[in-house]
Amino acid sequence: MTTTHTRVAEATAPSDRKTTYREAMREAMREALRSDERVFLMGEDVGRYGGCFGVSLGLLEEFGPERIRDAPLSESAFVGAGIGAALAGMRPIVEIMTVNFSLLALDQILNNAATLLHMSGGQLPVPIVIRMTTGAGRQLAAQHSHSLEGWYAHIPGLRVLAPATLTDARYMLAPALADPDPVLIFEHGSLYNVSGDLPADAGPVDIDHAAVRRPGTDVSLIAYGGSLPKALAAAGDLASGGISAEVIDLRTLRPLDDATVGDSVARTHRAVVVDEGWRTGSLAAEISARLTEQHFYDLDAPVERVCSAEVPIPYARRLEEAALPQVDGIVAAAHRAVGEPVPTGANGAERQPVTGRSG
Amino acid sequence: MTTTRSPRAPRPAARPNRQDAHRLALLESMLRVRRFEERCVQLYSAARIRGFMHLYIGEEAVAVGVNEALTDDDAVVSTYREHGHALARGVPAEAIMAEMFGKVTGCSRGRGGSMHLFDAGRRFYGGNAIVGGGLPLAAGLALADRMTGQGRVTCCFFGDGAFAEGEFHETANLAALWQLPLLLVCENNLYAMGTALARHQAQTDLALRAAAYGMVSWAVDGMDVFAVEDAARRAAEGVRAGTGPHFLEMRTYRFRAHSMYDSDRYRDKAEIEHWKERDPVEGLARRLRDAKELSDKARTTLEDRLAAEIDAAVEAAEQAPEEPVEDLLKYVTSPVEVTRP
Amino acid sequence: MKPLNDAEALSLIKESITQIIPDADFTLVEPDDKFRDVLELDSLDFLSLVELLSERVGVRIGEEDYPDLTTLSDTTRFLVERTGQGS
Amino acid sequence: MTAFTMPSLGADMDEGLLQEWLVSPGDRVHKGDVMAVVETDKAAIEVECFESGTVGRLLVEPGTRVPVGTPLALIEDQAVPDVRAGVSGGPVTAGAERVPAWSAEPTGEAVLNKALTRAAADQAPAARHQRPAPRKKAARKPEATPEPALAASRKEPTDEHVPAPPKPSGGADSVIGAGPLVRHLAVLRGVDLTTLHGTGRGGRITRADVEHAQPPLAPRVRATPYARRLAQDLGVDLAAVRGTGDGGAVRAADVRTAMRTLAGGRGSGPERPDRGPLNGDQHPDAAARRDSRPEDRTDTMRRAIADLMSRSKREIPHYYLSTTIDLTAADDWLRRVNRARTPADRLVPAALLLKAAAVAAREVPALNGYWQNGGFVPASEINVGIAVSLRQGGLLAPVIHNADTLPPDALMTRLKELVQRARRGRLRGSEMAGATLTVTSLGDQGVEAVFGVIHPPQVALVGFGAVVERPWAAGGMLGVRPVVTATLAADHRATDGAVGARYLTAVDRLLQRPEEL
Repeated sequence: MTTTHTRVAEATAPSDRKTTYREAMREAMREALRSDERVFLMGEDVGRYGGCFGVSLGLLEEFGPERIRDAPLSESAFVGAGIGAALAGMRPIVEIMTVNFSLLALDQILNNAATLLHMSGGQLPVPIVIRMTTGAGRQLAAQHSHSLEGWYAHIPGLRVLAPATLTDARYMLAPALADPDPVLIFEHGSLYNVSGDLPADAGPVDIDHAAVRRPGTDVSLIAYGGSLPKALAAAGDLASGGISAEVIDLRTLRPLDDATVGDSVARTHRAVVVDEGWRTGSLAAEISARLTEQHFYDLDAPVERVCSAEVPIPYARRLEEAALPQVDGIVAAAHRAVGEPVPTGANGAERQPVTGRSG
Repeated sequence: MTTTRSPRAPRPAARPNRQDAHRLALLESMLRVRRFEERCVQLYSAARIRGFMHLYIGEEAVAVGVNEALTDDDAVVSTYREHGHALARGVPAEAIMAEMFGKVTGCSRGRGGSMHLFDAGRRFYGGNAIVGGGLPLAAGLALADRMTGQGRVTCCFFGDGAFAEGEFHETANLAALWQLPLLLVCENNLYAMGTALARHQAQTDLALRAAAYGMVSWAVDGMDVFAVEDAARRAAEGVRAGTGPHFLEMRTYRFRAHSMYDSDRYRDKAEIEHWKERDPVEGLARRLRDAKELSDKARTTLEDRLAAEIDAAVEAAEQAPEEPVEDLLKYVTSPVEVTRP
Repeated sequence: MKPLNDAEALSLIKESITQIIPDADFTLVEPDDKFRDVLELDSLDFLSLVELLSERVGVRIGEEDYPDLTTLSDTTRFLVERTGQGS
Repeated sequence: MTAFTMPSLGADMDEGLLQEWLVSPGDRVHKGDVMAVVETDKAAIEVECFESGTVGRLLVEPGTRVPVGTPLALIEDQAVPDVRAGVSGGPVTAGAERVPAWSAEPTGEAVLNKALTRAAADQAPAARHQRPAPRKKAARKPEATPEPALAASRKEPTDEHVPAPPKPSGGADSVIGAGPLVRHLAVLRGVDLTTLHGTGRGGRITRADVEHAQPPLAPRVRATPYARRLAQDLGVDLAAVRGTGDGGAVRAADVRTAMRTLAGGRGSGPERPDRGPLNGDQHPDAAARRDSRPEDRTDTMRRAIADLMSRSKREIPHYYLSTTIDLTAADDWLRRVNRARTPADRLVPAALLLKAAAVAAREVPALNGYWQNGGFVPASEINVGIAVSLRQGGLLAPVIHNADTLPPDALMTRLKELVQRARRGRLRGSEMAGATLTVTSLGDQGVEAVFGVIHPPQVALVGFGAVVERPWAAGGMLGVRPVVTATLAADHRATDGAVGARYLTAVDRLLQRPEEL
């Protein structure tokens, strides 16, 4: 299952605006650059190249090289410079090509951005936004494909966002920039080409809450980012088998919205967490633990997790597919949670070692 | 770069007109740092101060001299050996002492300790305990100044150890590339913790290497507060004039251990004694006495005043309340809720 | 409301009671038995019955009428009379 | 030879359902041993025999309903040869077990009769508990107090009457000195025989030893947390629920199924006892009615009530007070209020009585709360449990939270909802939990006073009888007035009669000013 699922868009209305995730992101930046002169974009190849994934294409022409800054390949320096600029009153948007590269700036993100406010006793908020691509699915192999957002979600002092819909891609940036503290935005690489109509009424979104993307009653599929389309597809499959799955889009990975997730599970009594991170020590593990802490007596089945196999993401297509959470694996996990046999053909047994409970 | 001679700060032809009062002020500033830290040693030994504490004793001329070149609008980014920088910058001794006592009146509300002194009002961006970690930050502060057209200087202190860090080289490149108004002050005290410069740098002429990034860079006698002040003034002027980042290698020495106590097995006692002969504080005091600018009585008065100031700081720190545990999670994120749609 | 005859009224009563007590066994209830006792309708059940009956036949049943709703036969009579008056 | 018959286990019992045999043909039984489990309309009861001997033919299959007095099995006296094994029963000797000839080896290997083998197979985990602890084995060494019979049988190991306990050299699997029925009893009660010290002859464990033993905690039912919570809220005994989840785990759906069966499964089930006579012609006399599940279900709730009420009566020293209350004011007020209302909005007296009971509890907080750990813990809210009788029998007590704060209309609405949902088996968990005081009203059944049994750990139960017209003297005049008898059953550990009296007085006073309720 590597097909791109395009269910992220809401219902079509005549006045809807056709867009892609990439364009929505760019539009968000354009709006921010236009409306606040403190905002600038900095990163590798964000200017003349137009962004590694083309997100900032055309912005240099509109805003000039001072505000659309091509940075040397010095993740630590330009992320740290973003932090310093934020301290001095700017509102930088720093783009890191992929989450794997962000490790070169981890010192700045953790030891400075996330820490300065507390370490200074509240004197130094860091209003920076750091965007980066995450996730696999494009055969980019082990140094461009990992999903390390869970690591960042581990860090107090950061807000971690994972826009998964066109609306969120378009409207999460503004509240992120308005946040006085550092915000990391993880854009799943498989979403950039997702196209659809931006609902006419789409507007400012909040970055505090998860969203119920599809209501259901039997099991909660908890996903985010690149896994959301897969969870929605799985919910569709499950519906045809008579299982009503509720799909929760976490949206904000830190701080986690326990209430929305918990309310859902308190109703469905079963949870499947879909997370492209590795299972061990993952966000999925965190959510599972919280459900056990807060909703133990609501659970009618063990919490299921569908995560990536514990392997550096391989290049070969078949291997990469097998390493990632897929719709079939989610369907199989939901069936286990609901306590019904996995339908034959769902390939559940085969998937299990990779994405299933025993993996 | 083919030259092997490192660039040196030219002997200032036109020294600033140093008034007696200014010289005495420099002495007082250095003495404050010295006496403050000596008291810290006592308090640390009495377990009133805990954690890591890195003393600046021996290097006072650098902080005090550089600060002479900075205005209140400029910014300072420092290291974990930053009591001197903070005091020279004007952070009150009481706030620093309270911080080391872990009290709520501390300059970081007891959350930072010795290594993390902050004073946003004085644009003192602290106490960074990751070697080299403050450099990118300083570049960012400078970037903001450049983008907003403010004629401010961001001064970043770091040690010779940072020369081995990528963050120094990334920042030097970025700052030179973008011509940022950044004053890089390397406090070369010859040791990265216990590793001598020659044992951690292939080329020990640090100013030379900084020059390779295309910035103005000088090596300076860091034991002479006048030399430091002169170099810093020139460099700051250059930065303010928009000629990009400037680099100063301050050749200095710490008289005490890396952190409070160590065995000093990595350096000779004789070496320490040799450097102590060039003690910047006593050296200046001697010069002033010889020039009849500082009488013994005046020295005593000054010492008494500083002792009283430090006593008061300790007393206030002792009396100050601690942050209530209920406020543990304060300042993890900003308390001010932004208006969200 | 169109007037009810006895048979219609009785079947309406039984239907209504069945709605409240699904397994009500009318073979146990003689026409002049106090059906509340035999079928164990408590005051809430009885109120529901009054509610159902007044809705279905469209007549007001006041509390003062309750004594007329004691047995199946007098309830039947009550309904026939009330619906008759109304038309 | 005597017959073991369906016993009468109560005055109103005229038939019973044989649920399970606890013995097999050939088993030695002693007077007082449990032979079978019989299901009556009230409970499952273990029935014992009144003769000693050997179980002969079993005459009735499990699952069969038979009239009282029907022979269920034959008990042959000891001398009669066993028809099946072809060996004669041994003499009635305490401590001896009959052993089939094929297992005549005198080794220490456990010699179990068929019944025990079966029990062990059925109850594998419990049976494992029977592994004797070395210390106990030593304590029961027959050498210590050799008895002639035992010594003799050791000399003749091929004798068909092998003594028990067998040779002590038998190792870990040595049989404990206990007969099969005692063993079975131990299995049923979850008692580890190896932990018991036998008081019978030769250290043999007797039935009384097992009965007096503290059973270990009940084996944990495999159930999901939610199912466990739900079962508790709904008052469903988890052990009685069939799990359909992973590894037989009980899931919420299983609890709900069980609950529905309990609360609403009447339609297809057998008749209520009180309707029996009317349907007598449909009663097969002793015809096999194998499906005993409806009985099981009703029985579960019955047993839960039985346990709770027994506990209450065992632990709580009840005291009872009663007062008759003039309801004229309440009646007038209700009439006035209801006159203008459609039936859907009308109030019944019960709503007012409930409100008064709740408000009075506010005035007398010593009756509102729990007896816990040897002390009274007052509750911060007044949550009134409403005893609701189910049409198919049984009781539920859904809760109206903060009843004292609800106006009568709201109380009425809640009351209607709860009663309706209770009877449909649709109560929510929250509606079953947290009662701090229970009110029961049997007035609708026509009785004038109800003296209830307190619902532990609560400390009081308020009862209201029927609203009836009675001659009533007031101000020197005699008139006919609607009255109700309010009663209080209260825990004497928590309060004394004076407190209870204050409570009932408060209820009375409140009902005189219904407009203020």
